[in-house]
Amino acid sequence: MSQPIIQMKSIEKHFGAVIALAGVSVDIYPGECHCLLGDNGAGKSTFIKTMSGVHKPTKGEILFEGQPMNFAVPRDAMNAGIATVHQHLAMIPLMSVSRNFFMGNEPVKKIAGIPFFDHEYANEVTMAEMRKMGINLRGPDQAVGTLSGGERQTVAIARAVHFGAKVLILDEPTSALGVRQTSNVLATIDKVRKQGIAVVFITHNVRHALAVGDRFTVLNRGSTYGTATRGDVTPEELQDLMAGGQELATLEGSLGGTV
Amino acid sequence: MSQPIIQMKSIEKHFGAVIALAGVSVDIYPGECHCLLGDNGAGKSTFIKTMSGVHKPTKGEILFEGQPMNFAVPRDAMNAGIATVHQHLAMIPLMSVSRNFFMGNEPVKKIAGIPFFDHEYANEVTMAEMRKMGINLRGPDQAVGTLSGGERQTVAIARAVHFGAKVLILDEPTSALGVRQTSNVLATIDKVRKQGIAVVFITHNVRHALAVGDRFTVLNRGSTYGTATRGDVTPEELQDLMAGGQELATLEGSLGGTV
Amino acid sequence: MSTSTPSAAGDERIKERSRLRNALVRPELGGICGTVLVFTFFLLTAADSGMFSPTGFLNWGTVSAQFAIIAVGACLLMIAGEFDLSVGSMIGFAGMSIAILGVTFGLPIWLAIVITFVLCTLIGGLSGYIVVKTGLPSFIVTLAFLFILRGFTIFLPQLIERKTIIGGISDAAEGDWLAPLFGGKVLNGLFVWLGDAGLIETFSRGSRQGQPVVDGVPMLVIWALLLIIFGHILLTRTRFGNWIFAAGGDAEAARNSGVPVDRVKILMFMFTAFCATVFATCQVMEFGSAGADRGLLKEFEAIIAVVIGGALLTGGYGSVIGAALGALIFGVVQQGLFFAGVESSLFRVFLGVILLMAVILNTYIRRLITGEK
Amino acid sequence: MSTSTPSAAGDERIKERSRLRNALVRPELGGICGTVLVFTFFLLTAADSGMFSPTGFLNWGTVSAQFAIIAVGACLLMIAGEFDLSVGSMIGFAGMSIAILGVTFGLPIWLAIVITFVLCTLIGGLSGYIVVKTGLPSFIVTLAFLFILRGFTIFLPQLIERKTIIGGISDAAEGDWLAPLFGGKVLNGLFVWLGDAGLIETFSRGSRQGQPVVDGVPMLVIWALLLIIFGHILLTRTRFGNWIFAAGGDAEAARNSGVPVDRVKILMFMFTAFCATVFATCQVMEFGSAGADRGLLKEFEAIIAVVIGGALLTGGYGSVIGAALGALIFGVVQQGLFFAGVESSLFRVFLGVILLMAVILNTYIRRLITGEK
Amino acid sequence: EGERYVLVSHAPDSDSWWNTIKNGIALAGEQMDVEVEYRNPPTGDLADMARIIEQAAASGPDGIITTLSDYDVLSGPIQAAVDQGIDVIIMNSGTPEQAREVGALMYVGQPEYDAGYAAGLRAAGDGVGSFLCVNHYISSPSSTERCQGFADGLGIDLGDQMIDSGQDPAEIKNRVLAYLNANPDTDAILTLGPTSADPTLLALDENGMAGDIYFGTFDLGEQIVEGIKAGTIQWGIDQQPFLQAYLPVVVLTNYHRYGVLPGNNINSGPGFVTADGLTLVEEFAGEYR
Ligand SMILES: Nc1ncnc2c1ncn2[C@@H]1O[C@H](COP(=O)(O)OP(=O)(O)OP(=O)(O)O)[C@@H](O)[C@H]1O
Ligand SMILES: Nc1ncnc2c1ncn2[C@@H]1O[C@H](COP(=O)(O)OP(=O)(O)OP(=O)(O)O)[C@@H](O)[C@H]1O
Ligand SMILES: [Mg+2]
Ligand SMILES: [Mg+2]
Repeated sequence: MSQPIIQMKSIEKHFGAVIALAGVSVDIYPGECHCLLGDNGAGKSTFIKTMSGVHKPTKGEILFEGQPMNFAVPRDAMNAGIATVHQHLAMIPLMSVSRNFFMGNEPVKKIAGIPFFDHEYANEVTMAEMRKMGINLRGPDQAVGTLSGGERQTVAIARAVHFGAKVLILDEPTSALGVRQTSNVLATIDKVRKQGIAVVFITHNVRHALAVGDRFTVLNRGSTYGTATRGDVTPEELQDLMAGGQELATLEGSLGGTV
Repeated sequence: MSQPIIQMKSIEKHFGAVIALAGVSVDIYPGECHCLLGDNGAGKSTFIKTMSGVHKPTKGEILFEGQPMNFAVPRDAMNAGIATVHQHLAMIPLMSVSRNFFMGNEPVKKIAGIPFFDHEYANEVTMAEMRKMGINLRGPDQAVGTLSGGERQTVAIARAVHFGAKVLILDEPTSALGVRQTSNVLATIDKVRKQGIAVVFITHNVRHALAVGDRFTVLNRGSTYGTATRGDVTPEELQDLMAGGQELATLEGSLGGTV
Repeated sequence: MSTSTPSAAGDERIKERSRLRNALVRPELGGICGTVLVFTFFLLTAADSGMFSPTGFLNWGTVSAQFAIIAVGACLLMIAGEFDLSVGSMIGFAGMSIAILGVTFGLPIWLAIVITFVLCTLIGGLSGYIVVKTGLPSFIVTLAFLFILRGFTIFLPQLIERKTIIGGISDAAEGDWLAPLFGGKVLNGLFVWLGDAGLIETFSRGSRQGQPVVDGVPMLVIWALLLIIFGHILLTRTRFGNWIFAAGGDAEAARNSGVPVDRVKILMFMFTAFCATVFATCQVMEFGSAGADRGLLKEFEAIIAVVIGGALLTGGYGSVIGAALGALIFGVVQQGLFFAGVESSLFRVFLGVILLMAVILNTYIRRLITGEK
Repeated sequence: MSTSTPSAAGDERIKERSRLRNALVRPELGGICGTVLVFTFFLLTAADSGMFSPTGFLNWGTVSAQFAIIAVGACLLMIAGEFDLSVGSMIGFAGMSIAILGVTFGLPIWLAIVITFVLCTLIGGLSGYIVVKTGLPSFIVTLAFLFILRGFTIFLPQLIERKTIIGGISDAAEGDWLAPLFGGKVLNGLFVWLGDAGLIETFSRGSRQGQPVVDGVPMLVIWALLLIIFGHILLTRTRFGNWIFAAGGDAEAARNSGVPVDRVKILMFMFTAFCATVFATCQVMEFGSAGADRGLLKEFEAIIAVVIGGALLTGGYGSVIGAALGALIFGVVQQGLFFAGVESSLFRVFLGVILLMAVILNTYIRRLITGEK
Repeated sequence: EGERYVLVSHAPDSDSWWNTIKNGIALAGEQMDVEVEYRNPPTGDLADMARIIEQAAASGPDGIITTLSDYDVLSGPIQAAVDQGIDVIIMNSGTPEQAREVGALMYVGQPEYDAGYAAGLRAAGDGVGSFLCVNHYISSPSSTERCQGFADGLGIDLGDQMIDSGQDPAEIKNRVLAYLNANPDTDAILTLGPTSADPTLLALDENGMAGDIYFGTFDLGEQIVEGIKAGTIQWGIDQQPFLQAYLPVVVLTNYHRYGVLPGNNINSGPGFVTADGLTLVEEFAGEYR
């Protein structure tokens, strides 16, 4: 493997009295799908938020392409090539799909030296990208509020991919999705990874993780159990790790193996 | 099988220009876990909302224990014994756990003929029920906002079970949960079903459905593909149905079988 | 580190917190701190101005009681997730209604009062009904009622009586059985005794020489206390109180859990209107006249008292005791500045600054309690 | 029924909707309907009252322009998810600041104006900063500023000049280069020509005999038009406009997407203060004096105009054109009732009713557009 | 016949004193058989009042009767109306000189500062050395002028003796009480109208200073009249608002019908109303007095 694109070194993050991360180190390589697994409240979302510039770590160092990275705001991370689809959707229901698609990355056309929002370009790109993802909009000015949850999720991913991210972070993108939508998202992840983009994929579903993951990092209560590589770990081991090493409730007979 | 506890007959539900349900019929029997499956936007949530008195069906008839049921408000359904844990949590973050637990079912103690909220009783019951579910609260007056997502979900289910429901409706209770929490919820469903309570369980995860389901109804775009019984249907068939009979995106090699 | 209980108790991820701190941290804490601060301040700066003599006491006590009466209504309504900008106009309207019915139409005062109470609570219910049915923000709906009610309060007496102040209510109320419930004073005997015993001062000149300077507790204060107690018990000790919190915390969730949210909200609008009417009736009975300009800006004062008292503007959180303390702070500051001899137009500046500080403190306390982020 | 495209286009689950209906349904529709209705009404009832004569036109035009100036600021701020109750106090404060600086301290008027603009936008920025940093609702923070600014507006001139009104600004502004930008009139030549041609009336006596009754378009109107155009372009045609929508629609989501939400909100607070200052400066330059009571309740009027114009009180949705139409409706109704000879105390009743109807209509339209539930 | 006159005031809707004006103009309209209208800025904002004068001018009445509470703000619109050929009479506030400057036919009223000054002289004669001015309408310049005039009449500095009492009766009452408590050696109280006088009466009742402290007030109202009768209030300055509204209509109508015009301004006040001769005042207080 080449040089890691992001190195997270002993990241700590405290919120007032809550210690959400107690020193987590992870390296992310280009072209890999790195799965971040763990219990509820393990600190996964917090961890990727320090990566995408939303939170500043309380302690620890982040290197991006070998350079210490000091992102003050999400915008900086974005400009550097880190795109994030957050767990709680980053879409605004009252705004049109095309405005949402370009939110924070508005295309600009200069007229008489003044930069205007290039609506034509934005609309075209949005329609095209949505069509690629299999979503036929009524028009680019359709409000996101009229889309279903799955469709919104897809818009968010399409947006992240479109802006040429070097790192794509997906926080539980499949949790609310139907079977078909899930399968679409997984296929997209696969496609993106093949383009040499690093994907960080958070999920509670072992099978989703195994389907696309190259390496697996399990967080537990703010610290990490270490990273395993595909093939080195069986689904059962992984599932045990994800549950925080605690015993799972057993269902009479019916449910063996992975949940 | 005995007499169905709820019979839904050709239920239709329109929201303005949107036809969310176009005639769905389902029977629910006591002691069974009835899985409701289907794509995003298929109408699952809408369907169970007509069952629990949140929406009035535009057309169609609902029989509860053989009687036509005419629930004007959710309270009526609750009193009749239909408890629902909605997809978007029915918990209020700013309120204490014990107030949330008894919300809408407050225990009352008469002092001088005036009915007062019986806080002592409420606190005791809440602590006990939470302990049963494996959650140790700081105190009954801890705000729900300080609980994790999984813990909140568990409170909601514990509440529904506690109030002696004849029918327990769970709308995607596991979608945001970690492996251990999920396994807890599935075990709870199993336990509840064994007590002769009818469980209606909505999920996007075929494996969760297969783990506890007795019968499976698949909704697609507002209408139903019919109901299958456990053993009559293979996981692959079910998954195909859930995806609305459309082809799934294929992932190179890695992802066979169920998602 | 326990292996079977993952959360809260003994969670290694929660830093230690002292017991004292947990005991102190309650919704009313901001109000309590504010009250202590304000009293300390005035004890230091205005102790010799008569602010803490019996009359001084009665003075800011009455003003605070006035604020408290409307603050209780506004508080419960705010916890239920709505607020009412029409309180001030409602006060004007209610007073005018009593005056027109009692003086112009010559109804017995008790009947005028009863009709007014029914009418005003119905109007409150109507704005609640509109809010609940249309889903519009209460800011807009009650803003409309602010204008509509004030318009009628000015227009009607002008039309009927050719006046905008209607007096003569004291005469009309003479001998009425209901009127003293709002305009009278109680415990007169006690104060006369105190005066005779030399425990409180007596008048040294003027028409009432020899009488005690304070001759009773105004019914206004009694009403305020009653409403505070009622509101507090309703909110914390009854099932309905739980519904109020639930309706304001998340109406959708509450509805799904079987709480009759619409009913709760409409009832709270009616209760707010009821409180405004109590305010208006006490005022009319005390001053013997109703004017078209009564109650101006009272809606803001009620909201300010409630917010100083720690309630959350967006609903679902707050306490009646807090609101009452907010009213007390408001009243003491307002009157205290006079006692302290501060230029009176600076009162507004003080009020704004206190409001800001109180609300920042309260936010901090609330986050500690609810784990809000 | 297509098998590969599950959504929207050709979805059998969406009932048919006509094209016309889709074309009509825009945020401004409510405002457009309202405008048509209001003009029809007054054309029918007050056509012969001089309301549609040149002077009448100028009259309600100026009043509407006044509303529009503050409505543009309030509109953008509301779309960005906040609102400002201190607009009215800011108007009073800005006017007083110009008067004190220019008359009492004798600074050149242009300097007084510039300093006032800087000062007021900074104060607007400060309230924005507090809102953004503390996460408090803007209702509370700006309510505090409402009191603080009004307090200073009454206190300062009393302290300095022992008056609550300061005049003499016209004299001080004589020959100033900046003052005519706010207080002057343009297109004088056109109107003189129109008057000479007999197309509009001329004065029949006095010092201005023979001059046209309308001698130009007040700069106030020009400012209103400029601000409307600026606001509209900013909102719909620029990247910053997208940020305004995003900040108001969901601040958290916008922040995660890299929108500098805090900056956007603070800038919008500053813009609102800027608009209020434009309003105040025009007023002071036109009338030559500043009073402590200027701008009372203007914050409500701005919010009402914006809401009538279809913006969503909770942010993320609205249009500047709509707000401008709202201001027009407001101005025409207010002045039109005078022309129609309606009892003026009923104006408030009308205003309340119009507000309610407009907001219900707008909610309906918005739901059609955004698919909100 | 059928002439139309518009009266524009600077008072907010809710100011009860203006009621007498409305009644006066209505009665004059009835008696002279002319059409009369009353207009005011709802919030009392003088800039809004300027617009109303412009509006009134645009509606082409035969005459406008208006107050001139701020010369700077109102002179422009009034002058424009005059130049359009509309006859204007200034009432209530402003001065005769200002009325002449804007081209009005005449001035009917009571110059506020002068009235306050006269009251101050009278009080000085009665041995007053300190006072409390209860200003319920602090933001209006004419209210402040009354207090200022009174202080100047007494020959003392106004200083902190004017309080911003607000308009809520309970607050006015308690603020007066608070002030008197903190400054017990205050000699006199001056209130500016029924809004502040009524609660002040109650306040004095309550602290026992009624009848003991020197109490003067501007403008009449039912309770003020009773206070004068009871001896609690020494005098009320009656500017006879009825005349301020009634006379201009009569003057204008006769001017338009027969071309006759009084040669002088009319001072409707200040008239000091004292305990003598109160019966008529009592009967019509708040309506025509
Ligand atoms: N802004 C915040 N302020 C205070 N505490 C926070 C904040 N954000 C997260 N936490 C706390 O930090 C811990 C980790 O939260 P986080 O959201 O990272 O978990 P997660 O692994 O993403 O869980 P889930 O699988 O449920 O999404 C939790 O205890 C949470 O309550
Ligand atoms: N209150 C409502 N008003 C208008 N449309 C609605 C409303 N509720 C649901 N819908 C629409 O009805 C359809 C069915 O929605 P529903 O929430 O029942 O789907 P679901 O099967 O629960 O989907 P998911 O798996 O994403 O939860 C969707 O198109 C949705 O947009
Ligand atoms: Mg998470
Ligand atoms: Mg659903």
